[in-house]
Parts: sequence; C-alpha cells; structure tokens
Amino acid sequence: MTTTDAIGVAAATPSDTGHEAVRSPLREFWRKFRRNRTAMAAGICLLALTLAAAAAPWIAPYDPAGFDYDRILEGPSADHWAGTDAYGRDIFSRILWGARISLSVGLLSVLLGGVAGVALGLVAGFRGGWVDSLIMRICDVLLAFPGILLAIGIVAILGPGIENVIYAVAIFSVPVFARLVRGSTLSLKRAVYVDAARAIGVRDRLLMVRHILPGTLPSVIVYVSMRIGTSILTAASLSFIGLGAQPPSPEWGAMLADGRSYIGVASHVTFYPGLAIFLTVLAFNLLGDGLRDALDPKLR
Amino acid sequence: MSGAVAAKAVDTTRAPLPVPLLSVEGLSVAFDGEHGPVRVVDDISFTVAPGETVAIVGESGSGKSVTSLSLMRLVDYAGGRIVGGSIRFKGRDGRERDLASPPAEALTDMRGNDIAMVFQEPMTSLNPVFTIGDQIAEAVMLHQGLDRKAARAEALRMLEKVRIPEPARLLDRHPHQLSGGMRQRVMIAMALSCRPSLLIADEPTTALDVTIQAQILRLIRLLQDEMGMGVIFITHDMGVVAEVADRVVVMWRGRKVEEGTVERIFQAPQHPYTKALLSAVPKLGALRGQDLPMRFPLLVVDGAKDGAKNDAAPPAPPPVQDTVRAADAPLLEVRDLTTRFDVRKGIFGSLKARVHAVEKVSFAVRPGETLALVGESGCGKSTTGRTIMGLQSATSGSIRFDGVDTATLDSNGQAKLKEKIQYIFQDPFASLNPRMTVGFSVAEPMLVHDYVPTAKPGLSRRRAVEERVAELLTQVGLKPEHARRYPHEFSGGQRQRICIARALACDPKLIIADEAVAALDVSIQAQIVNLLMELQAKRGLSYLFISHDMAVVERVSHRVAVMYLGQIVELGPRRAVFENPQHPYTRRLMAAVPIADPSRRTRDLRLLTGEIASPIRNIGDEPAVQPLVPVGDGHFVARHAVGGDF
Amino acid sequence: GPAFAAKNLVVGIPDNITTLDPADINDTLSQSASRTMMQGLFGFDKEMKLVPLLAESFTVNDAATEYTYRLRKGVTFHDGTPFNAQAVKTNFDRLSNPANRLKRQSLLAMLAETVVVDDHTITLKLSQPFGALNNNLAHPGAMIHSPKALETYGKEIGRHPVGTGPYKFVSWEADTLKVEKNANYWKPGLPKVDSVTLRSVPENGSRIAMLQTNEAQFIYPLPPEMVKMVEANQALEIINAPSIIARYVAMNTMKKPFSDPRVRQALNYAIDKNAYAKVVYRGFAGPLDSPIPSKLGFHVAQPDQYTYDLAKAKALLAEAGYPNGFEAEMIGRNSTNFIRGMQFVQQQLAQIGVKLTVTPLESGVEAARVWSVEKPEDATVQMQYSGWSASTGDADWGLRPLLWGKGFPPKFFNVAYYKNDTVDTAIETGIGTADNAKRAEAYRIAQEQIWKDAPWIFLGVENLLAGKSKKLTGFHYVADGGLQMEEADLQ
Amino acid sequence: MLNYLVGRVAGILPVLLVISVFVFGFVHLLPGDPARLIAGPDATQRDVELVRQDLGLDQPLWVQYGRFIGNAVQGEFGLSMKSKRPVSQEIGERFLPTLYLTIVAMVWATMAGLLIGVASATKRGRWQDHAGMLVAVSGIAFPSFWLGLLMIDLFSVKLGWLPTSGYGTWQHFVMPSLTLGLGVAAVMARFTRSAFIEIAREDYVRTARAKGVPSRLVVWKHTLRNALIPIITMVGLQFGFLLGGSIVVETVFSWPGLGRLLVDSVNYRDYTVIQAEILLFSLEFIIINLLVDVLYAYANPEIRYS
Ligand SMILES: Nc1ncnc2c1ncn2[C@@H]1O[C@H](COP(=O)(O)OP(=O)(O)OP(=O)(O)O)[C@@H](O)[C@H]1O
Ligand SMILES: Nc1ncnc2c1ncn2[C@@H]1O[C@H](COP(=O)(O)OP(=O)(O)OP(=O)(O)O)[C@@H](O)[C@H]1O
Ligand SMILES: [Mg+2]
Ligand SMILES: [Mg+2]
Repeated sequence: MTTTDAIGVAAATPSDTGHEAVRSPLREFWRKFRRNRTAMAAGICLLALTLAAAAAPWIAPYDPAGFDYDRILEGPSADHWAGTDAYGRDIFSRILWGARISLSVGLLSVLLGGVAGVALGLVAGFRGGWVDSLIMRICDVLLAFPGILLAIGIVAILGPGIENVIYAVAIFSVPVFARLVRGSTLSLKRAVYVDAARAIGVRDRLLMVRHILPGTLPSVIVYVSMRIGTSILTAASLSFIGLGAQPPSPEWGAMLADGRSYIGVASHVTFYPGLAIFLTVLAFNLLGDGLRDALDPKLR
Repeated sequence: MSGAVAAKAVDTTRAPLPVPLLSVEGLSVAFDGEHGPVRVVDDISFTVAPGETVAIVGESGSGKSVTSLSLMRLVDYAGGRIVGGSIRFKGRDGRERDLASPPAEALTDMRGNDIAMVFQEPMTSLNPVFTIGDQIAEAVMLHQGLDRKAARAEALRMLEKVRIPEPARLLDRHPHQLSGGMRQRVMIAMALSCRPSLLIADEPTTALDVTIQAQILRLIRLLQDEMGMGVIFITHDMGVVAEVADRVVVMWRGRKVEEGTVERIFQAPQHPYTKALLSAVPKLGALRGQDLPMRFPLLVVDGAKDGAKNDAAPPAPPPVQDTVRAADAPLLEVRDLTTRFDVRKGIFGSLKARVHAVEKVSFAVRPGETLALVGESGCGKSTTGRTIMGLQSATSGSIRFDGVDTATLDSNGQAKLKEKIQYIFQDPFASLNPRMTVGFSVAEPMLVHDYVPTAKPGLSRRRAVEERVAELLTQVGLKPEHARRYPHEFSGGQRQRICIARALACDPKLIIADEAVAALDVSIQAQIVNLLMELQAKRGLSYLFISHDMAVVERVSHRVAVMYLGQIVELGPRRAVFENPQHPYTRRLMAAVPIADPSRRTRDLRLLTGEIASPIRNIGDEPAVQPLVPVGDGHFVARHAVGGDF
Repeated sequence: GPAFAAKNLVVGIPDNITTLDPADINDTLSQSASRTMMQGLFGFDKEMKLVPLLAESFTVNDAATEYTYRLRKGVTFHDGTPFNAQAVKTNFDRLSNPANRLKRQSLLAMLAETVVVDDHTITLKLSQPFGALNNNLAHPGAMIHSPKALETYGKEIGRHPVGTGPYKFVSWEADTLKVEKNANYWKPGLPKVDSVTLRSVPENGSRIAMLQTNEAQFIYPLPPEMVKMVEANQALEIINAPSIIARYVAMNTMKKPFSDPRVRQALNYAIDKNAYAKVVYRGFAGPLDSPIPSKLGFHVAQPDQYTYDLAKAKALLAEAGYPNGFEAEMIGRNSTNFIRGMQFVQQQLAQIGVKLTVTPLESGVEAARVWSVEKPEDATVQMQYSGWSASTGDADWGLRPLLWGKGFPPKFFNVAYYKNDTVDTAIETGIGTADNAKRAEAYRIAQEQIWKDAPWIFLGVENLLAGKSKKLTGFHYVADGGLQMEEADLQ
Repeated sequence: MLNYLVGRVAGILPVLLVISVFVFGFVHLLPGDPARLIAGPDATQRDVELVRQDLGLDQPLWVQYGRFIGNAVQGEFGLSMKSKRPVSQEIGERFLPTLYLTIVAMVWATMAGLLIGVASATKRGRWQDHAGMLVAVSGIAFPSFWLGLLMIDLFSVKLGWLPTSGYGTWQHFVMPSLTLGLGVAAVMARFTRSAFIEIAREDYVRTARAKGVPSRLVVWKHTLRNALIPIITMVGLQFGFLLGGSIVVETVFSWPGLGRLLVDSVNYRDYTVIQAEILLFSLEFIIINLLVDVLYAYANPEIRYS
C-alpha cells in the first residue's frame, strides 16, 4: 500500500510535462472544490470563525466572565453588540470565546465518531455474515442506549473534561454513521467496477477504502455537516450533567439553554448564540455540499 | 403487431419519400471540458424519411452517440449542450417543430412516442431495481394506452420476438441477472414497444450473436414496413450496414465526411476515411485454408487528415501468429466447471428454479495461445470468464492456473494471481469506477501489484507509472491527456479501449477478453486486435477471447470453443471448426454471419418463432451433459440433442 | 346559563405526581395533590400555622410521650366509610410500622402504641419524648386513608386515594390528575369548584401560555425571570410571598480551608446578598437572616448580619492565612437556577481571590458524592450549593437534618459536617419537649451559635412565585410550596 | 431472504438477553443510590434503609438480575421503584402517545423532506435549491424548544387556534408533531437531495426519459427507487430515535411520552424502569433495523438475491 501513498502524495506536486496521466482522486477533488464559490465562501467563513475564536483573547471586547450586575439582561447596544446576559456579561464576547469550545467539540466529536462509524459500517456491509450481525447489533444497542445514561456513565468512569465530552458525543454518532455507510456499502459492493477492481487484484481492504468508500461519502458528508450542529447542542446538554465545559465557560449550547428561561423577556440571550450555531451549521452544510459536488465526477 | 410470423417479400429499391421525418441541419453539440467547452459534434446535417433507414457509421468517438442523444435532447441531461443548428421533426400529428430550441423538459411527450432509442450500453441503461417486465410494460402503457395486465402481455410478446428464452420467467427478473446480449434485446424490445415513428438504434447488436442479430434486424425491418418507421442505425458492423441501410452517413472526428446511398458508399467511397473503413472490414473466410491466425492488414487511417487524399501504399502482408508453445503445460486448465444461479421470486422468494449457466465445461489454454469462446447470447460465456476470475463462485469443477488449483489459494494468493490473469469485462462502462479518472483506473493494477514499468532510467516510480499510462492509452488509440477524464466522458468504444489498456498494464500472462472489441469501429478494431496479437508474439500472452464476431474470431484464434446452453458443444482448431463445423449450432452460426455487401443483402423477413432452449431448469431437473468426442485432430464435438438435431 | 356553568379549575404544575399515598410521598407536589383529597389530624393554614383538621383538640403529658386526641365527628370518607378512632389507628399503625417500608415512616417512628379510647378518642404513646408531634401529624405524610380502601387496594393504594378531603378522586393518567367536588365535605359550603385538574407542564413558558389562554387558572412555580410576562396581562396576577426555602452553600467544616471559621465568615462577607436576589431571582428573594427562614417556627433574626464587605472579607481571609485566597470546588444540582446561583457565588468569591470550580451534577451523581460517604474524613465535597425546605414548618426540621452533629451523611444531610456541642444540645432540647417556651429558647441559642460559626454561606430565601387568573380566589400557595385548594372559587 | 429473516427474528431473543446483562450491569454501576434518591434528602438513614429493603436492593446483584430477567421473560418488569406501579403500566401508558406522535411526525416529515429534497435536487443551484436547503438547515440548527415556544405563543396565545399543550384531541398533535418533525424533515431533505443528485445522471434515468416517462415519474419512480438506500437508512434511524421519546418536545408540550419517563427514572435511578425502557428501545431498534434491511432488499434486488 506504500506505493499508493507514493502516488497519492507525489501527484499533489505539479507535473513537469504539463499532463499528468495519473491524477489522484484527491487532487482531482481539490481542483473541483476550489471552483465551487459558495462552498469556498462557507469554508472561508468557517476559517474566519476559527481564527476569530483563536484570537478571542485579543479581539473580544470584554472579558467573557466579566460581570456587571448593573447591566443585566440588556438588549443589544453600541456597548454590547449582542446585549448582556443575566450577570451582565457581554454576549458577543462570550460567543467569540465560546466558538473555541463549541467548534472544536462539534467538529472533533463528529469526525471521531464519523471515522469510527464509517469504518465499522464499511466492514459490516462489505464482509456481511456474522461480522455484519455483530457490528449491527452493537450499533442497535448503542442507538437504543439513552444518551444521558451513557454520558453519566462516562462521567462516572472518565470524569469530567472536555475530551470526554468529545468521546461521549462521538459515541452517539458512531452507530448512525455505521448504519448509513453499511446501507450504501451493501449496494455498492455489487457494482461491476468493484468486481473489476477485484479482478485486477485489489485486496479487500483497499477495495473498501478506494472503491466503495467514495460512493458512500455523499451521504456521510451530508450527515457530518448536519451532525456538527447537533453535537454542539448535545455537548451543552452534557455540560449539564457535569461532563465537559463547566460554568462560566461560554459554550454556545449552554448559553442557548441558559437563555431559554428568558425567552419572551430577554430573547436576545438565546437569539445570538442560536444565530451563531445556525450560521455555523449553515456554513458547514454549504461546505458539505461543495465537498459532495467536488466528489461527484459527473459535475465538472 | 399480431401475427408472429410475417413472411413478406419487399421491394428493395425504396425511393426516399419526399417529406422527411427528421431533418437535422448544422447541428453542433458541446461539452464543458477542463478548458472551456469542447465541440464533439460539429455542423452535422442529414435527413431521415419515413420508412427509411439511415446508418451512421464512423470512427469510435466521432460523435455518433452524442448526435443521436441530441436528437432527443437527452444530451442535455448528460451535461452537453446544443450550440448550433436545428432538428426539425415531423410529429405524428403532422406538426413540424424544431427540437433543438425548447427546453429539454418540454420534449417529454415526444420521447418514446415519436422517437425511441436503443442505447449503446445496455448494461447500464436498464434500471437495476425494476424487473424487466415492469420496464417494458411501462413503455407499453405509456405509448399504447394499455392497462397493466395487457401491457405485461405485450411485453411478453415483445420478448418472444427478440428471441429471449423463457420470456415469461424473464419478466420477473432483474437486469443484473441477464447476460449482456439479453439486456440488449430487452432494450430493443422496450424501444420497439413504444412504436415510435423514428427509431434510433445505437449499436443495437454489439452484444448479440449473429443468429439473433439477424432476427433483430428482421424485426426492425418488419415494424418499419408496417408503420413507416424511420430508423437511424448506428453501427460499426459494415455487414449490418450493407444489410439494413438505405443511406449511410459517415462521421469522422465530430463531422460528417460523407453521405450517400448504401450502394454508392460501398461501391464508390469518396472520403479517405470511408475508404479506409471499408478496406478494413474483416471478412469471414479471409483465412480460409490458413491454419494459424493472422493479423489484419495494417491501415494508416490516421494519415487521412482532414480529407487530405491518402491512398497509402498497400500494406505489407501481415505475419502469421505462430506463438503457441504446445509443448508447455497448459496455462489455464478448466475442468468440469459448473456454475448455476438460483432463481427466486419476490423479496422473500423461495427457490423456484436454477439457471444452469455453465455446465461441466472443460478446456485448456496453452501459453501463447488464443482460445476463442463463441456461442449464442446468454449461453454462459461471461459466466465462465467470471468464474475463472473468482468473481462468481463455481458450483463445482476445478480451475488450475499455471498448475495451481485456484481454489487452494488464500485471499493473498488470489490477489497475486490477478497480476497474471486479467479480465476485460463485457461492459466497459460499468467496470470503470465512475469516481476515478481513467488514468488512475489504468494505473491501478500497477499500483496494486507494485509493478514497475520498464521505463527510461532516471524516472521516479510515479513518473514511470504515468509514462506507462500514457503509453498504454496511446497504444489503444487514445490520447495521454484523456487520462484526466472520467469514464462518463467517453464514447462506448473509447471506454472499451480504456479497459483494454488497463488489462495490458501489468503484462499479464492471460487475458480473458469478454467481447473486448465489440464496440469498436473496424479500423480501430483492427489496430487493437493487431496490438493484442503483437503482444502475444512478443510476450507469449494467452487469450481467452470471448466474442460473437466470427470474422474477428477467425483472425485471432488458434482454437475455438463453441458454447451452447452452458455446455461446450464443439472444440477444435480454428480452421477445423470454421471450415468443417460439426455441431448444428456451429453450422447455424457460420451461416448467419452478414456479409458487407449491399448487393448481396437478403430480404428474407421470416422471424424465428417457437420454443427457444433455455438454461433455466426446475430444481432437480439436471441437464444431460454429453462427453466431447473426437472427430478430427484435436477437434471434438458433443453429440447430443442439445442445440439441434443430430 | 353561565350561572350554572360548571366551575372547573385547572392548575399547571411543574412535575409529574409520583404517588397519591401520602405516607409514601416525599415531594411537595404529590403532597399538594393528595391534600385535595385527604386530610390529617392537623394541617397548616395558609400562614403555615398549625390548625386542627380531623382532630378537634388534644392533650399531652409533660414528658411529651403521650398525646390524646379528640376526633371530629360526623365525617365520612369518600367511599362512605365513617371516620373514627379505628381509622386513625389503622393509618398510624401502618405508617409507623417499618415493615411497611413507607417513606414517611420517620414521622411516627417514635410511636410505641396507638390506643383507641373510644370511637372518637385516640391516644398515641411514644417511645421517647417528642415535642413536635402535632407538627409531624400536620405533615401530609400523616394524612388518613379510608381503612376500607387500604384493605381493598393494598399496595395499589397510591393510585386509588380515598380520604375525607374536599375533593374526590376521578382519574390520574400519565400527567393529569383529576378530582371532583366532594358533596359531603364536612366543612359547610366547601368546596366551591366542581372539579380540579392538576396538569403537569414542565416547561415554564408553556405553563405561562396555559395561564394566558385560560387553559389553567393557576400555575406554579413562576420563574422569576418570567414574572413580567404575567404582569403584562390584565386578567392575570402574580403571587409573590416569602417561602420557607433557604438557599445556602454548605462548607465542609472539618477540612481545610473551611475548618477555620474566619474563612467561612469571610466568604459570607464577600457575597452581595442583594445582588444575589437580583441576579439569581430577579429580585424575588429575601435575605436569609438566620440559619432558618423567617417563616419557620421559632425563627430569630440575627442582629449581626454578614453585610457585603470585601475589605473585611479579605482581612479575615488574610488573618486565617489565605491572603491570596484559595481554590475550591463547589458542587450543586444541574438545574438552570442552581447553575445560575453557583456562577454567581463563583463570581463573587473571585473578588477575594477564592477561585471556585463549579461542577453541576446530575442528581444521582450528586447523591453519590454526598451520601456514599461512610466516614466524615472521606467526604470529598468541599462546598455544596443547596437549598432546604423544612416541610414541617418547624425549626426542628430546619436545623436537625442539616446542622446537628449527629447528622453527618449518610445519616442526615449535614454536608457541612458541622458539629458544635451547644447547638447539638439545643437541638436535642428543642425536640425533647412540647413546651413552646423551652423550645423557643433552645432554637434561639442554636441559631445564634450557628450564625456565628457560619458553616454555610447564607444566601437568601427565595420567594414563592405563582401566576393566577384574577378570577380565582381562595386558592393558597403556602410557604412550604404546597397548594391549598379547599376554598378555591372561580368568579 | 426468508431464511435470513427467520434467523434474524429468532436471533432477537438471545440478543436481548445479552443486552439485558449489559444494561443491568451498566445501570447498577452508575453512581447514585436509588434508595437515597427516592427517599429524598430529608429522609433519615433508617428511612433509606427501609426503602432499600422495599426495593430489594439489599439483595445480592445476581438475585436482583434473576428477578429482573424472570420478570422480563413474562413481559413484566416488576414494579417501578419510584412509583411502585408495574413498570409495564408506566411504560404502556406512555408508549402509545409516543408512538402516535412519532408516526404523525414521521409521516409528514418524511413526505416534506422528500419533497423539499427532490425540489432542491431537480432545481440544483437555483433559488428553489437554496430556499429548500435553508429550510433544511434551519430545521437542524433551530433549537426545538425555541420553535415549540414560538409556536405556542403564536397559535395558542395570540391566535387561540390550538391548545398550548397536553395530549388528547387531534389539535394536540399539531404543534408537537411539527416541532418533532422539523428536524426529521430537514435530515430527509438533505439526504434526499444528495441521493437524487447522485442518481439523476445515471444512464437508466436517461433511458426512462427516452421512453417518454413524464418527468414526475422519472423523479418519483425511476430516481427515487434507486436513491432509496440512504433515505431508508435515515428514516429507520429517525423513527427509532423518535420512538425513544423526545425530551424537549414532551417537556414543552407536556406530552406524556417515554422521553420524560426516562429522564425521571434516570434522575431517581429507577432501575426497573430504566432497564425496561432500554430493553424496549433496543427491541424497537432491532425491529426497525430488521425492517430496514428488508426494505434494502426491496429497494435493491441485488441485495435481495445475495
Ligand atoms: N459527457 C461528456 N463529456 C465530455 N466529452 C464527452 C462526453 N460524452 C462524450 N464525449 C466525447 O464526445 C466524443 C463523441 O462521443 P460519442 O459517444 O458520440 O462517440 P461515438 O461516435 O458514439 O463512439 P463509439 O463508437 O465509440 O460509441 C468522444 O470523443 C467523447 O470522448
Ligand atoms: N447473477 C445472475 N443471476 C441469475 N442468472 C444469471 C446471473 N448472471 C447471469 N445469469 C444467467 O446466466 C446465463 C448466462 O449468462 P452469461 O452472462 O454468462 O451469458 P453470455 O454467454 O455472456 O451472453 P452474452 O453474449 O449475451 O453476454 C444467462 O441465462 C443469464 O440470464
Ligand atoms: Mg457511441
Ligand atoms: Mg456475456
């Protein structure tokens, strides 16, 4: 398999003869992705958000934990662009800071769960038989297992901590990805080109990764891009049971939940974190569509 | 369409009717390429009158299929665009309209009804999730206004007409359970059941053996006479053209280079390409009296640039192919190979019957030898190939390669084996991963087997592989820059050549070529066949050459095996089988080969009817397998009732 | 016509009712629900004052070991069974018998014997002196079932309550309890409404919407931040009254740094109680000016309040050897309100350099941290943000479970591991007598001492907040969070 | 296929048994003592002990497991620790409301999701696509409690059309099913779109067009059937999730569903109810996924015949 890598990596450097006979799928993908303007814009937005989150200590106008009991629950104003919360903290600054936690938890947990789930689903669908049954029954239990219980178990075993939230949320995602990928694998593995690949001697593992996996990716990407939003919210609900970011951490989901009681009285407390989540999810979805399209050979 | 048998003698000199059915003028079609739009059809004009058959012939990749797709505006859905010209069509209602201008969606009511089409690639053109019956019945219901039950009955009738065995059972089967030729016939049945006024048939008989091909051609002719249907017939088989066409349009590199009545084209071709084409037509019997295969006379078609005159010097006589190392142990030895499929019904269906696709087949391929496997469509040729490749598990029997029983190999050994045996699938499009550039597909065997191409020194491995891919593509008549395209951006013949290039990548010892040159125009076909034979001469390659094209088989094979209903009924040296066929099926096969001469066309319009022998048998009803008995030197025949009267 | 229209009262409640067997209830909500149908010998009025209900009068011996009650005559249970001394005996024997494993067994754990004197007189003999027995009997846990129903339904009694109260049981589905008027109620002219429906609507916003649409005429609790929404509606009004729910942070007084009283006092000085009320309760909270809320019996407001004084707090900390503060963990439940309170305390203490890690815990996890401690030394809880509602309305229950030296977990809820001999003696004295003067003195001493020792950060007493339709009258929301609907009427 | 099915169905019981061990172990390992939680913080240690005995928690674990499984085999699950009612009643009372709500929500959401997804896919890159996907993303990113409260404010408080909450008449279904279904519709829309774009350019779709099949049928018959696999997967998963009850929707609309029961029982470590609920959910998922696998075979004959 080293040879494949050699090609894949090497192909990323421009060829000297002007034509590259063997352009790796990866490179081809990037060429097409670059041309999708919406997706690029979404990607740039997310990059900007990431940078803003990283630079939060320098660019946030206020201390995210700095309270001011004389200005609680104030609506948006020139001083506080997104208003203040129940402690008079600046919501805008908190959103900036919160992006650090929420983005990393959202993204990492989904990626982790996605990778594990995709691998399991591929193997289950491809191998079939008892391997399939075993993996899928485990997934059934994981699906049926209530999230809170699992999370409580994780706190009990691993203790609190942001990494553990990532694991917890990742575990929730695993069975979904697994089922999704397994379903597509079941039908893809019967494609004639898979037979053709087998006939040129491609071993099973590579067959799965190179010939079947790409076919399942459209669904996977769609799900990843949606799941990120859900994960941000799930992570927040976990902080409620003592797992993960604890007060006064400005986690988006927690901010949203905290503001729940002020709906109708001081709606901006939920609105802005909600907006942040919405825009992030939107960006991820647009990005996902771009990725999907770039993977689609029939779209130039 | 009532009487199944219609015997009619028809006036062979049909004058074109004054009012054309279809009139294409200046049609140009473009696709978006890497560097902007690429015109693949450029300024094409021709007309089709009711009842007329216009054949479009031309080089592979010259734009025949794209032209035909444009006529129905289906090219719009494939990412193409009509960039110029008009397509005037006179509908059933007598109204004439330009199909090139309205949005593609607006033409729905016209498709099928007025114009129907048989697609070039039957494998991918049938919907995998619906039964054959449903797919044909849908067309019937749409266009003949029948209810479900009547439509099914009609579908059954159509299937009978295209000579599919046990059509009633077939109605409930799905496309993936059919052989290539069966699918093609289903496509034809579907298109014909629309009863269009214009039929576009894009290589409708590539996957059919000559006997069935003849039947299909008659069927089309019959409908044409009955309903005044115009036909556009795209084919590379000049024999078929001579048989069916009234007029011929010759295309070359996206343009029309010549047009004329079939007699004129055949007798007095003008354009160098047309001349080259006609001179390259393989003729059955060309090697009569020859023991060994022989390459095609080499043609210099490429020299015919843009109409420049080129009457090249007569080519040197091709060398004979004396490559068989008869003394060596057989490379591939198949013994009593049997492969059966279960037939079930419905989602939960219980076992109903079995397809005896391959029954006790035994043969050997020696190093440097080409064994041709011929036989009726659906007789189990592809299944034999797939089983040898391990893509289909055998019911029983043994396969030895290089003396090793492949069943004893672990998965690692299996994978290693694939470096030495390559399989060219009957269905090139489906066998290419749609998500990979063809360059990567061609390179893949090399990557997988760590194959280091011998290349100029100083090249990195990656560059060496790239060079090799470029070289392979060039060898099969494609351009190196095609490597960056995806399979769907190629023509049928081009895809076939990509698959050939892939099979050649690792210098295998044996290539199983399943209808590998079926979709190629004769000039390219000759090149490719010569290439294969050259490689055989150089490297001692062996081929298991599955084909129905008897003229090609004659050229390439040392020995021939004739299959019928899953069994080998005749096996022997090519010359013996061709010149002295023993089995009735073999004889029928030889007799049905069309001849590329319009003056010798047979206007015999009798449709075959009656029971067709089928490989589907009820559980427990095992077919009798007769041993092959020698009738000559290395010439064997099975003497049993299967497939004809002894 | 409208004059004859049935008066159906709907009450929006926050949780599901757990059971309707009062002897087995430990949540205020289910108690309120069963109180619509059942009664005990005593009860509380809306001011949390003890009032006789099924008892008319009582006598007690000096040692507070023998109580004799005269029971009300002419009362029948909903199923027609007459109420009498035998019924009381059946109920009390059931409750006090540990074999029945009832959650409220402790209310009558000291009961040695019940003696039916005559049909309407009963004597309770105690195994040890107990001065607050009447309060215990006023607790909903001591309400009286129909003995016939007890016999008929056995363990299922919690789904088939039959009492003597103003309303009769109709139905109870997943989250809706329906009761109807008891036409034979012994209080003349009551009840006035034809039916009462208790519907559990956990979402605050939805409960308010119910009130706004008149789907409900009374909802509680009303989160402080939503008061404005109710106030904005002309047809509605809010109920805002002090409760008996104390909010505090317990500090583990056995471990550093909280073993030093100066540290604990410093923390008390470091908190702005007004800001607490404002931020956490939007102003709907009062001060906790003694270890027990003012609505509890024997409450004494402490003269020396811990008024917000950062300088003093810092000085005390420095004195105790923590000039730069210290780090500690504070746990608490994971409800929005608790988290808000904890964050507030965290922010306040940060001002004097005390860095708190706030860990909201799921109820079970918190319980495990608090209760699974066998020896005080093993306690891992440094600070717990908590609250207490002494449902008996008596100082005893406001102090004994929380601050008695013999009440460390898992025995009782003394998470502060606070032990002071003066306090212990006072608490034991208070419970050992029925003499109110003696009891008052004992609890005064206890409160004073505890206040000085500050085992808690005394945060405040939250207000009871509820929303009601202006048409609803006679409906009482009592300081312990219970509802009294006997006199309810809809105009 | 039939054999396969029979095997799968027969396999359910052993699988459930394994799950039961796992669940039992897991639940008992969770921190938190049901006796204390159920008795409440103001219970004395003695009270707690009484409760513990009452719940049988003082017995060895294997005895408890034996009782649990003994009950389970009879379809009983013992008494709820908290309410002392039979668990089967506790769950039964909430199962139907959950099921009905799930069905209503799934039906509309799947249909809406398909419609939006197909519209987006066929009008790919045009405004219909963007609008559809914006709706879909809102469905995912919009917190459902927020949506629920907004709807209550609009439809109940402002317009007076619908009851705020509760369970009973068809009116009660409107808002909860809308809230619950929005996320599902969004997921379906996204998946449908993606799957359709994938299939729309296949050769056999072209064949359908060439036959003159009307666009509507090209989309809803020829394309949909081939795009079904990911869609079925998602429908199955969503259906399973919803059958577990939705805490948010049940809370906002005070719907007597399984979600809140679970939360309550977890809060009190009501082992019997938790165990029964998880077993029920597992069974639901096993059955649903079995159906999904059957539907795969329906959708793709190649899967069927292998
Ligand atoms: N989707 C596409 N995108 C780009 N180029 C295409 C596409 N489809 C076809 N082409 C190119 O258009 C040219 C004409 O293709 P077409 O399929 O019409 O050839 P053909 O004459 O039918 O050949 P064959 O006999 O091999 O089937 C070819 O060079 C092919 O590579
Ligand atoms: N997967 C399958 N399931 C059931 N029957 C099958 C399957 N594949 C092939 N068959 C049947 O096996 C028989 C032989 O098929 P095969 O593809 O080998 O024919 P063939 O000789 O290659 O024909 P052609 O020249 O038309 O390609 C046919 O009757 C076909 O219907
Ligand atoms: Mg073509
Ligand atoms: Mg074949």
